[in-house]
This record gives sequence, structure tokens and C-alpha cells, in this order.
Amino acid sequence: MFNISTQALFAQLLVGLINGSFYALLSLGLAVIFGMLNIINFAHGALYMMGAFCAYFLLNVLGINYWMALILAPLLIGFLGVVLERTMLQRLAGLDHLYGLLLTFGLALIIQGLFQNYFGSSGLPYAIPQQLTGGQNLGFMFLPNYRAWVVIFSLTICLATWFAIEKTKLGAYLRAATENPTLVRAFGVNVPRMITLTYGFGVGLAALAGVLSAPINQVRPLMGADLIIVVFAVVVIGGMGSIMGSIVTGFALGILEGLTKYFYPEASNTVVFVIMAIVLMVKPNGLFGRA
Amino acid sequence: QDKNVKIGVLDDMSGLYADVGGQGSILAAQMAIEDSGMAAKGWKIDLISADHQNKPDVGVNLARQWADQEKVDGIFGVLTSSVALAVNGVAKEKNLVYMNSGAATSDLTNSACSPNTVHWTYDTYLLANGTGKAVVKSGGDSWFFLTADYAFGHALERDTTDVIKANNGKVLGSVRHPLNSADFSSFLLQAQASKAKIIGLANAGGDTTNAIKQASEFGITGSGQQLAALLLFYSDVHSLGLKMTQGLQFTETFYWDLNDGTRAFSKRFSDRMKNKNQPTMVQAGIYASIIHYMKALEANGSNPHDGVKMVEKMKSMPTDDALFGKGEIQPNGRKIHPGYLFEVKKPQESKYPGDYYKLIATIPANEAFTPLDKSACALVKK
Amino acid sequence: MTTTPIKPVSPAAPERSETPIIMGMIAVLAVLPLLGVYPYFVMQALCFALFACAFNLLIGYVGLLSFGHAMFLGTAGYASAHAAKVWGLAPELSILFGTLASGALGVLVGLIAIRRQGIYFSMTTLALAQMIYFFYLQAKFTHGEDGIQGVPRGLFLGVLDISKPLVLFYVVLAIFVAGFLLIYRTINSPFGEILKAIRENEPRAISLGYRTARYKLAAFALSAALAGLAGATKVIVSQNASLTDVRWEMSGEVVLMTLVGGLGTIFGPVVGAFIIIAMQQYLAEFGQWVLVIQGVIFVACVLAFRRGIVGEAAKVLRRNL
Amino acid sequence: MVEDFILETKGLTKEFAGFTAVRDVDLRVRRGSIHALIGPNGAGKTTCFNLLTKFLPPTRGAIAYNGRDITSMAPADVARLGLIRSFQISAVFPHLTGMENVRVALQRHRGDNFDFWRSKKVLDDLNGRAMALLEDVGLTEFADVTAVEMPYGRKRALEIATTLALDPEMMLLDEPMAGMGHEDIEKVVELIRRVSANRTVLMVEHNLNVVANLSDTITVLTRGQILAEGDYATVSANPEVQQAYLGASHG
Amino acid sequence: MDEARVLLEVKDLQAWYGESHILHGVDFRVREGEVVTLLGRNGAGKTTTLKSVMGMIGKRTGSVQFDGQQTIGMTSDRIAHLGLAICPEERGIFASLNVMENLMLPPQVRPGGLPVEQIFELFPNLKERISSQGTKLSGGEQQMLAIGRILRTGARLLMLDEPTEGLAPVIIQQIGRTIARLKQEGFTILLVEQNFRFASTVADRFYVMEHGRVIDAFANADLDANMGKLHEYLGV
Ligand SMILES: Nc1ncnc2c1ncn2[C@@H]1O[C@H](COP(=O)(O)OP(=O)(O)OP(=O)(O)O)[C@@H](O)[C@H]1O
Ligand SMILES: Nc1ncnc2c1ncn2[C@@H]1O[C@H](COP(=O)(O)OP(=O)(O)OP(=O)(O)O)[C@@H](O)[C@H]1O
Ligand SMILES: [Mg+2]
Ligand SMILES: [Mg+2]
Repeated sequence: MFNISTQALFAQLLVGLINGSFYALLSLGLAVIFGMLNIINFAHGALYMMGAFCAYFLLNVLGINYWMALILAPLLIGFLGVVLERTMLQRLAGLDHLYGLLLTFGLALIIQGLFQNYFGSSGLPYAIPQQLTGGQNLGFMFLPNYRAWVVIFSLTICLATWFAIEKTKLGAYLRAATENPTLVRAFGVNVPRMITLTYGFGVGLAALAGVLSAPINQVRPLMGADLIIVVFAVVVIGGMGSIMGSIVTGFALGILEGLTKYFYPEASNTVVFVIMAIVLMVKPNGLFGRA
Repeated sequence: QDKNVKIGVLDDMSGLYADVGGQGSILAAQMAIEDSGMAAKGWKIDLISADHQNKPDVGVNLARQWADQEKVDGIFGVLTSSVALAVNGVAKEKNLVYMNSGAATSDLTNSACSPNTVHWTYDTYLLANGTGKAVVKSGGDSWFFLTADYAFGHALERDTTDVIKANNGKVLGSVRHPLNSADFSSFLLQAQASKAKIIGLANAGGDTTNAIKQASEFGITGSGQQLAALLLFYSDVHSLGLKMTQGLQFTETFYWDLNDGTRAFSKRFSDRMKNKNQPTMVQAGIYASIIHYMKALEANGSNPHDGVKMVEKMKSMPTDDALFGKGEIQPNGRKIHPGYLFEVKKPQESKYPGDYYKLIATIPANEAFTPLDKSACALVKK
Repeated sequence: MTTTPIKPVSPAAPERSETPIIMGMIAVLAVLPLLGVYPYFVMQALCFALFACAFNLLIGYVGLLSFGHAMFLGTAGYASAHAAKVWGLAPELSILFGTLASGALGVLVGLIAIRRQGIYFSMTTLALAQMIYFFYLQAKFTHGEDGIQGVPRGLFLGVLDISKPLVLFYVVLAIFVAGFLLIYRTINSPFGEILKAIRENEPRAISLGYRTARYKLAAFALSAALAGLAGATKVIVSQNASLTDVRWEMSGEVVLMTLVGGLGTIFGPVVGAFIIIAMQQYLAEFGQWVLVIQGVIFVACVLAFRRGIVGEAAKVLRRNL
Repeated sequence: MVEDFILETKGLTKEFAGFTAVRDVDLRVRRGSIHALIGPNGAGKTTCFNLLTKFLPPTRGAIAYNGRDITSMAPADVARLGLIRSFQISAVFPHLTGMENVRVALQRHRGDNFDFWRSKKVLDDLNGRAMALLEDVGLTEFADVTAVEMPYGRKRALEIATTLALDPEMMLLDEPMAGMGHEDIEKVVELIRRVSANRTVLMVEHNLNVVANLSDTITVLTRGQILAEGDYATVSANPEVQQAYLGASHG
Repeated sequence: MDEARVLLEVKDLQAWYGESHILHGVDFRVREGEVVTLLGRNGAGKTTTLKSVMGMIGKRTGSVQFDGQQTIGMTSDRIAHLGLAICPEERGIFASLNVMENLMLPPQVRPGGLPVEQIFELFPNLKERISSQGTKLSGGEQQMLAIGRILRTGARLLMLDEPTEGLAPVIIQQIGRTIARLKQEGFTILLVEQNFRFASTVADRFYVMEHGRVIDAFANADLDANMGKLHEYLGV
């Protein structure tokens, strides 16, 4: 098992990077919501799933293609997020974040349950868009075009988000509002609206990841359920509230997981927790976390 | 004579296998009760159902409660090996009839066999033997396994490996992936690097469908390597679509479009399903096992609530139904019937909705399951 | 970004003894099976109630949210199942062995986790629990997905035939009551007072000379052992030990039970456990709707009964419950 | 005459990432005295307290308490030696009542007790003493009020009562009067004077009246270093101190 | 002074924290360009009054007119945009922001705020610690930061809740000078102070509060004549 060929290793690293893009995109949304709004958004996986279903329906019912879905699905699901925030989460402002967790967990159950009732558990197919079928033979591996697109696209989105939040004043408002919303509001910032929109944005990111994954994975009601805990771990390892932390950790975890899949595949679902335990032992606030 | 009998369908209603069993299982049971015509003969057959959520302890609790409180006489269905084994113990303790359709583990009729248990539809031996043997014989003599890292996956890999070796094939390697892996590209690359002719998928449900989908994306199926799904259900093929699954070979014991009998049943079935789906072999197994149970009830004449007696009666009667044809139940509880090696049609070969499979080979009943003399079951007199 | 300590429901409620309510609760529980409630259901619920109480000891009174408590439930389960089935130990010894095993694991995990704060503590416990899960998944003696099936019951203390449902029921009830009273006493002990102070303001407690890490560790190990007692008892009841009990979902479930019942209340975890177990048991018939119904209940709970059922009752009655 | 110092530091230094908050401080506190540590904001007074009570590890230097080297002890252990601090930002147990706050401190006398099997009724013995302490700081009517609900000034008083409950040999008070009304200040000054009879007090305070009134010795810290030391008259006459701390009107 | 416009007029202001009724009808007014101080014992309701004016208390009734506009029903973010700003008692420095970010946080609601350089001139400590985490500052430095950041916003009415608490005498004097200068520049200041000595050097007028009501008022010029009463109210 240990006669590693560099070629195989390269291939694993690349594949890991691809998976990392999903982790990064999902954990980014979760980090925005958690770090900024102090809501542990357990519905993230369910909303990710809805993003994928949204793409499916846009295509199969309305004939709207993948590229439009990439824009429309996050908007639609993001709007749903805004509604959820306005009608439910908002009432939990100022409470311990356990309550947000319980509420979003309940929402996740409802959403997943409903989808399962109507679409069954084995899911629906969604084809790779015409323009991105096929792939490149890199010598050491065959890289599907679609996967290459996923890496590039999510990296772009991640960096743009990071810029929008860390390099503009928005990030400072959000962080401050987490600590003391009353005061930030008294400074003249419409905190409730900002929180609503941020939640909608985080949810939109989840939906975007869902659309991206639709052509790769079967569009299944439970596709997000197993992911949520891993993605949450990524956010913690990166350091809660750190946007860059979640992006870097997302990609890094993808790669490490890829290597684990090669050397000790049985443990590939556990490796993230091993890393989390080690990181928290050495750096109590995560890799990029503020003390 | 007491003509009141209550049976329960215990299955995954909300989880990964809800399409394989789920609501369809309940419908199959209802149809069996109706078709048996027992009501006309003065029998009152009650049906209840519940979701075991794929958790053994939930399954055990429900089964026990059914026995104690609901006075259930027989439990049917029970997908997922771990739950199936757990319920097996309760059925024996409470002296129920337990007819499993859906669990893969061949332990049910070997080390864990019980005088209360009949294992109907398929098991790992059949899957390994059916698919493994046929594929090796048709030239797929070098294998690489993607195995789900749990008892079922291990058993499937082990059994298939035995079959491959017995047929002069070889196994070049395997990876054991955790249950519910979303991404298979890494494993697929390893499989690709092995240069094995056949990539055997020793997993189930979402793992299998994702692996198949990604194999096509990575151009594996186009590059000379072939996938063999060791456990694939009609519902999986239906959900993946023919484009993705074309050319896949696998074993089932029931296909809706197999003969007139299956077609007639399936038509009635799909008309009554909310999503108009055709029955899976698991659902068909529930139907057939209940039909046989009803026949035994009638033939029995004495106490219908005595599980061991009922199962003995069933073993003593040959089985015959429209879905699985003629067969028998062996002393170890194994229901014997033929298996079928199918190949998924190309999209252009499919003539009408649901026309998915090509029959490649029939595995005769006497070869499909563990030979009695090899059974580890204590009920088998040697 | 630390978890703000969960506030006690009615901090200034006049001190009134809970003894009559506790007696009442025990009395009700004791007659349940005689009233036709299915004894196995009550036993199952009692085990989870004890589990939730143990968990609540940490979150409600020390302010530590463990998100890996399933590891203690499951460890004790496997340990006692193995002891009973493979070594043939008597049931009470198996339970004791399981409890001790979880207590010991609690000390180990506590040593690592206790120094982390808030969500990072929760995540450390989750991470360790997942590693433990992986160990049980791979270890031979647990039989992976199939679990340890058919655990024998035998004679409790050499005299009580616990294969009889009613005998078993009263044994389980006795174990639950013992565990519950121990927790109740702990909360109302001098030790418990210090725990509350630590939850409220740890640096201040340190500056008063309390070695808070030791207190937290002691509380953690105690909670782990009691969770273990619940897990071991559960195995004797259901006669199998499976991976379900070590999954993270189980750790989540105990959080739910406690929240639904009322965090930091005395009776909340018991009520919460009964509700959730009843839901699982009785909703099972609704098949595919189980998830949706559960979800609706959680959402309703958070929106309408934020303090949990017992917490809301306590507020209305203006007393500690 | 050999002077009896209860607390001595040698070259005490604390650096935070690229910033030295406390630099080479040799502080000596005479037993039985009231010693004030004053200095402009950010001079390092609170940091000093944190170092002395081990809430922060020093970068360099040594601390001796009662002749014993405590440089590498844990904070709780330092407290057990009788060196108790209060906090600049008021530190109470918010959801405990006044009485319970004080009782938690009184419980320390019972030693390291993990007696989770005993009823808390055993603590009722402490109620009398707790009530007396609350009375000392004028909090009698707040005995059953939870600390969150108390006005700020009361919380400070409660904190002092809690500190006193441990009967410390040496008390470190960080701005005990901050946020208090005039009457309360006078009360607390009296209280400190009274309780200092057989103990040592080291305090940080910006209220110069209080400092002048109470302290035997004053150490002035600026930018982490000792600028001057002596009684109030000496220190306040020092032009450097005037410039750095007292400001123009104190010429 | 008398001709100056009334900038803030509070009438029969009542406020509640949850169930507890804290303010029982507060009346006072502040003219443009004035420095007015609220005095009173601990717990008299001074802080609550400031927060109610700012709209930071959930339940309040009565009338609060700012510049002729009724604000009692507005949310605090809208009130802020009218040109009010608060420096809270507990300072409200954000741990997740560094000093500069804390300083730059409040949005500018109007032109005419102090430029950052001037704020650093007033509080040189802040400049030195510019990239420290906000809550790592010493107590006094945090107080400076809390005052500094609302000077930037251009708000015309500054409400300072015990701004001298925990500050060294030299800084208190500096704050005194700052307030004088702000007044010159046309800012109006509503102050809450325990430090009577300081208040007497900066304020034009005083209101005395007790039990959630204003019970007395006098101008700085009449201070000597009122010392006896003050002693009774505050124990000065
Ligand atoms: N944890 C820390 N990290 C970085 N810098 C710190 C930390 N703690 C304190 N400082 C800095 O060290 C300096 C001294 O702080 P300290 O709190 O000791 O001052 P102080 O003398 O108590 O002032 P004040 O009278 O305002 O309370 C300050 O400039 C502060 O910003
Ligand atoms: N969050 C709160 N919940 C309940 N009561 C409160 C709360 N905050 C303050 N109070 C009460 O309201 C009353 C007025 O408090 P406020 O803070 O306005 O007084 P203050 O005059 O500013 O006193 P101080 O000089 O101590 O700051 C006090 O009796 C206090 O106990
Ligand atoms: Mg200080
Ligand atoms: Mg105040």
C-alpha cells in the first residue's frame, strides 16, 4: 500500500482540492452565518440540498439551464433564507445560540422530510452542462472539465466574499453586531436588516454549492445531511468568525482527506475530527481564530 | 379456530432505503392480503407498519412492542442487515413469524438462523455468486473493489472474492470507504490505476449511485474498465437514468418486466403508488412472502399464533407465486428461487417507460444460494 | 464568542423543596406499567432520561455543552454488553463495569477538553467522540454495524429474574431513581454551589482560590459515569449494543431532549426524554412523516416554549422545577 | 531595622506581542500597610495585578510572597496562600444572590471539597457570617437580589465583601471605588481602613482623595516602569509625576 | 443662552426593563450648545434615561423631542441618524475589532465630526495601540476609545455616561478640555457623572435624579447656593 507513485499522489492532491472547493464554499456560508450572526445554521445542509433541487427544477420544469441556475437558485433560496430569518430566527436574537441550533435543526428535518416524501430517497439525475462535459488528460489523471470549473469558480466566489467582508466596513459591522447589537444599532446601523441580508447571503452560498454539486452527485434529499457536521468542523478548525480561516481550511481539509483516502481510506470520514482535536489542542481558537 | 391474524411491515420509511422499501413495502403487503382472498374465507388480517430508521435498537424496540402490545404474529420486510439481525432475536424470543425481504446478510440463514425466520428475496451469497461468476465468465477476470466499510460491504467483498478466485479470476485490490461517502473520485482513481477490468461496487444506496455517476464523469466507463454493482435496485437505476447506468451488470431476483405475471402485478402496483414507480425486488419479496404465509395459515389448521409451527408449515409447503415462480424454503429458512443477471439497456434501446433491463443470464435456483451442506445453520441436520 | 451561560430559569424563586415533586414523579413512574403503559417503552425512556439528566448536569449547572456525550452512553453499552455476553458477568456487575468504563473515559476526555471554552469545548468533545466512534466501528468485539446482539439478562443481584418484564422494569426504575437523586443531590451540594459559581464567572472563582479545572473535571467525569450508567442499563433492557449509541446524532439527540424539557431544570431532561422517545416510538407508525413531525415540534418548541416545557411551567408557577 | 515585606518582585516584566506593558518592576509591599499603585491609563497597573495573582505569566522576573517564590504557581494556588484580588471590571457571580455570592467565597474555608453527595444545608452555618459581611458593605437589603439586578456601585461593594469573605492576608483591589457614588466611596474607604488592620492592601485607584486618604505608600507607574515611590506628599510633589499623572491643576 | 434653541426636550419619560418600571416620568431639556449634567445616586436611573433617549430601551413612553422631532417611537438606528450618539457606561468596546476598527466603526451620520488625527491628538494612547484588540486595552484606554469613536460621527448631541470613570487625573483634565472645546465647536453634550468635582468644571446646568425622576435643577452659576441641597441629594 505504501509504494506511492508520485503520479497517483498528484492525482489524489488534485481530487482533494476539488472536494475542498465544496467544503470551502459550504463552510464559508456557515462561517458567515455563525461568525457574524452567532447562529449555528444546522439547516445549511438542507438548504444546500434545496439549491441542487432548485437547479433540477429550473432545468426540468422551466427549461432554464445550468448557467442561469447558478444565479437564480442562490437568489431564490437566499430569499427563502430571508423569510426564515424574518419569521423565525429573528425572534431568537440575543438568546444562547443553542436555540438557533435547535430551530435550524428542526427546519432541516422538515425540509428534508418533505423533499423525501415527494422525491424519494434515491434522488434525481442532473446532467453536466454541455459546455463542460469531457475532460483533460493530464498524464497522471483524467481531469473532468466540470471539476476544473468547480475549483476555479468556487475559489473566485470565496475570495470575493472574503474581500467583501474583511476589506469593507460590512465585516466590522457584522462582527460588532454579534457582540453588542444594541450598541451597534444605536450607532445608526440597521442591525436587523443587515442580519437578515447576511443570513440570506450565507444561505445563498449554500444553494450555490448545491447547484455546483448537482451534476456530480445525485440530487438527493439527504445529500446535505451528512455534510453539515464535517463542514461545521471545518469552520471550527479555521477559527470561528474567520472568513479566510474557513476558506483555507476548506481547501486544506479536502487535500488532507484526499490523502487519507489513499493511505487509510476507512478513516477518511474521521480524519477531519482528528485534525480538529489536534488543532484545538494546539490552538484553542482555531487556526485563524481571534483569541 | 382463531382466524384473526396481525402482521407488521417494519422498514426504512424515511431514510436512505425508503425508495427500496418504504411506502411501497406497505402497499405490497396490502396487495398481498387482498390478493390472498383470506377475507372471503373468514380471516381477519390486520396490517400495521413502522419506520425502523435503520437503527437496530429502534427496530428491536418496535418489534418487541408489536409482539407484546399489538399481538403481532408476523414481521415482514426489515431492510438493513443490522436491524434485520436484531429483529431476528426478538422474533425468536417472542415466537413470531419473521419473513425478511431486504436484508443482504446471509448470516440470517447461517450462524444466526432461527426456527422463526425465513429469508426471502436475496442475500450476499446470491449477489456475489450471481454477478461475480457471470462477470468473470464473460471475461471480466480481474477485479478491484470499492467496498463500504461495514459488515455488509465486507461480506459482499469476501463472498465475491471467493467466487472470482473459484472461477480463476483475480482480485487486484480494494479500498474500503466509509459509509455515505459523497465523493468517490479518489477511490475511482485508485481503481483506475489498478488497471483491473472490473470495478466491483460492494456497497449500497447512495454510495453506489454516487460511485456510478462519478465513474462516468471521470471517463472510467468509457476507458475500457467496467463497473459491476453488486447490489443495485430498480429504484437506483430509475433515479440515475439510463445514460449514467447503461451497460452495468448486476443481479436481482425480480424485475417488473420479466414475464406476464410480474407485469400484471407491477401494473396494479404502480397504479397505486403515489409516484407511479414500479416495484423493487424487496417490495416484491414482501408481497410474495405474505402470500406464502397466508397459504400456510390456511393449510395449518391449528394455532396461527405459534411462530415456529407456522414457519415449519411454510417450509413444508412448496412456494409458488407470480413474482418469483416456484420454489421452496430450506430448513435453514432460506427461500430458494432463481436469480437473474441483468444489464442496463442503452437509452436508445429503451422502448417504453421503465424498460431498463436486458436479461443476460438466469442463475438456477439450486445454484443461487448457499448449498445446504455448506450452511452454518444449526437447524440443518448434517 | 463563548457560549453565554444558560441562565437558571427562575433565579430568585423562593427556595421551596422539590421533594414532594420528586416523590410524585417516582410514584407516577412506578405505576405506569400497571396502568397499561408499555413497560419497555418506559424503561427505554428512563434510560434516556438518566442520560439527559447526566448531560444536563454539565450544561445546566457547569455551563459546559458536551457535544460528544454519546461516547459515554455507547462505551458503557459496549463494555457491559461484552461483559455480560462474552465474559458472562452478572447483570449488576456488567452495569457497574460499563459505568466505570465510561467514568474512566470521562476522565481522559475531560483532561483534554476541559481547558477549552464555549463552542470550542463542544467541538473538542465532538471530535473525540468521533474518534471513539471510529474505534468502535473498526474494533472486532463490537461487530461493527451489526452490534452486539442478544445480550443475556440473567439474575440481577443473584435473585431478581430480570427476564420478567415487570421485574426488569422495577430494577431499571431503581437505577434511574438512584442516578436521578445523585444528580439532584450533586446540584444541591456544596460542590454544586461551586460549580454554579464557576459557570457564572470562572476567573472570579479562580481568584477566590478554587482550582476550577479540578471541579470541572470532577463534574465531567461524574456526568460521563452517569451517562454510562444509562447506557449500560439500556443495553440490559434492549439486549443489544449498537453503533447508534455512539453516533453524533445521539449526542445531538440528548441536547434536544434537554432543550425540549428545559435546560438547567431538574425535571426538564426527564420530561424531554419521555417526549422524544415517545415521538420516536409512536411516530414510527407515521413512517415517512416522522422527520417532518419531529421538525415541526422542535421549531414550535423554540418559538413557543423557549425555556423548554418544564422551564415554561417553572416560570408560570414561579418556582424551581 | 529589617523591613518586613510581604510581597516583593524583582525585574518583573511582561511583554505582549511587541509591546512591553510592564518593564523591570521591583515592587515591595510592606506587611500591614495600605499600598497604592497609581499611574496613567495603560501604565500597566492591572497587568501588574494579573502578574502578581498569576492570571498572566510574566515574561521575566520573579515574585516572592511571604518569602516564598510564587513565580510559577497556578492562580488558584496563589489565592490559597491568602493573596486575593478583585477585578477592574466588576466581577460577581451574576445569577447568584448577594448572599450566595459571599457564601461561595466563605465555602473556601471548607477546603478542597468535592462532596457532591452532601446537602447544601451544611452551608447554612455560613449564613450568619455572610450576612455580617454584606452588612459591612451596606448590602443588607440586597441579600436576596441577584447580582445582575444590582446597580453598578452595589456590585463593586459586593465584590469587596466577597473578597473579604476569604479573610485574605493580602488584598489586591483594582479600582474598588470606580463607579461608586460619594456616600459609598466614603463607606468603602472606611471599610478598607477597618479591614486593613491586620492585613496588607495593595490597590489601584484613580480617585486621588481616596489615595491620599488611605495609603501609607504610593508607587507611581508609567509606561510599565516605576516612576516614583513614597508617601502622598512626596509623590505628589514630584514634577515628573505631576506631568505624567496628576496634570496641571495639581501644581 | 436663553435664546438658544431647545435641542432635546424630554417630557414624562417612562421606561421599563422587562417587568420593572425604572423611569417614572423624567422631564428635562437641553439647549443647543449646552453642557448639561445628570447627577444622582447609584441606581437613580441616569443611565436608563440616556438609553431611553437613544432608543435602546425596549419599552418606553412619554415624549422625547430632538430638534423638534418626536423620537419616542423610533428605533435607535434612526435616532442615531438624527444626530445623537452615546458613549455607554460599560464602554462597549468590541473584542473582535482592533482599536482602529473600533474607532472607525460608527458610521458618520452627519458632516462635521472630528478627523481621526484630532482624536489621536486628544488621546495619544490610542495611537500607540492602534492595532491591538479592542478589549486588550487598559480600562482607561477603553474609555478613551469609547469617547473618541463618537466624536467622529458628526452627531450634534453627545451623551456621555460617566466618561471619567477609571481615568487618571491627567486624562480627566484632558477630557474636561475636550468637552469645553466640543462645546465651542457647537456640540451639545448631555453628561452623566458621579464625579461631581469634574462635572462642576464643565457643566452649564445640572439636573438631579432620584428614583427615576428629575427632582431638582439648577445652573452652574447657582452652584454655591445649592451646595447644601446637593449634599443632601448626593452626599457630596
Ligand atoms: N492581553 C493583552 N494583550 C495586549 N496588550 C495588553 C494586554 N493587556 C494589557 N495590554 C496593554 O498593556 C498596557 C497596560 O495595561 P493595563 O491594563 O495594565 O493598564 P492600567 O495601568 O491598568 O490602566 P488603567 O488605569 O486604564 O486601567 C495597555 O496599553 C494595554 O493596552
Ligand atoms: N438590565 C436591567 N434589568 C433590570 N433592572 C435594571 C437593569 N439595568 C438597571 N436596572 C435597574 O434600574 C435602576 C436604574 O439603573 P441605572 O443604571 O439607570 O442607574 P444609574 O443612575 O445609571 O446608576 P449608576 O450610577 O450606578 O450607574 C436600578 O435600580 C437598576 O438596578
Ligand atoms: Mg487597569
Ligand atoms: Mg449608570
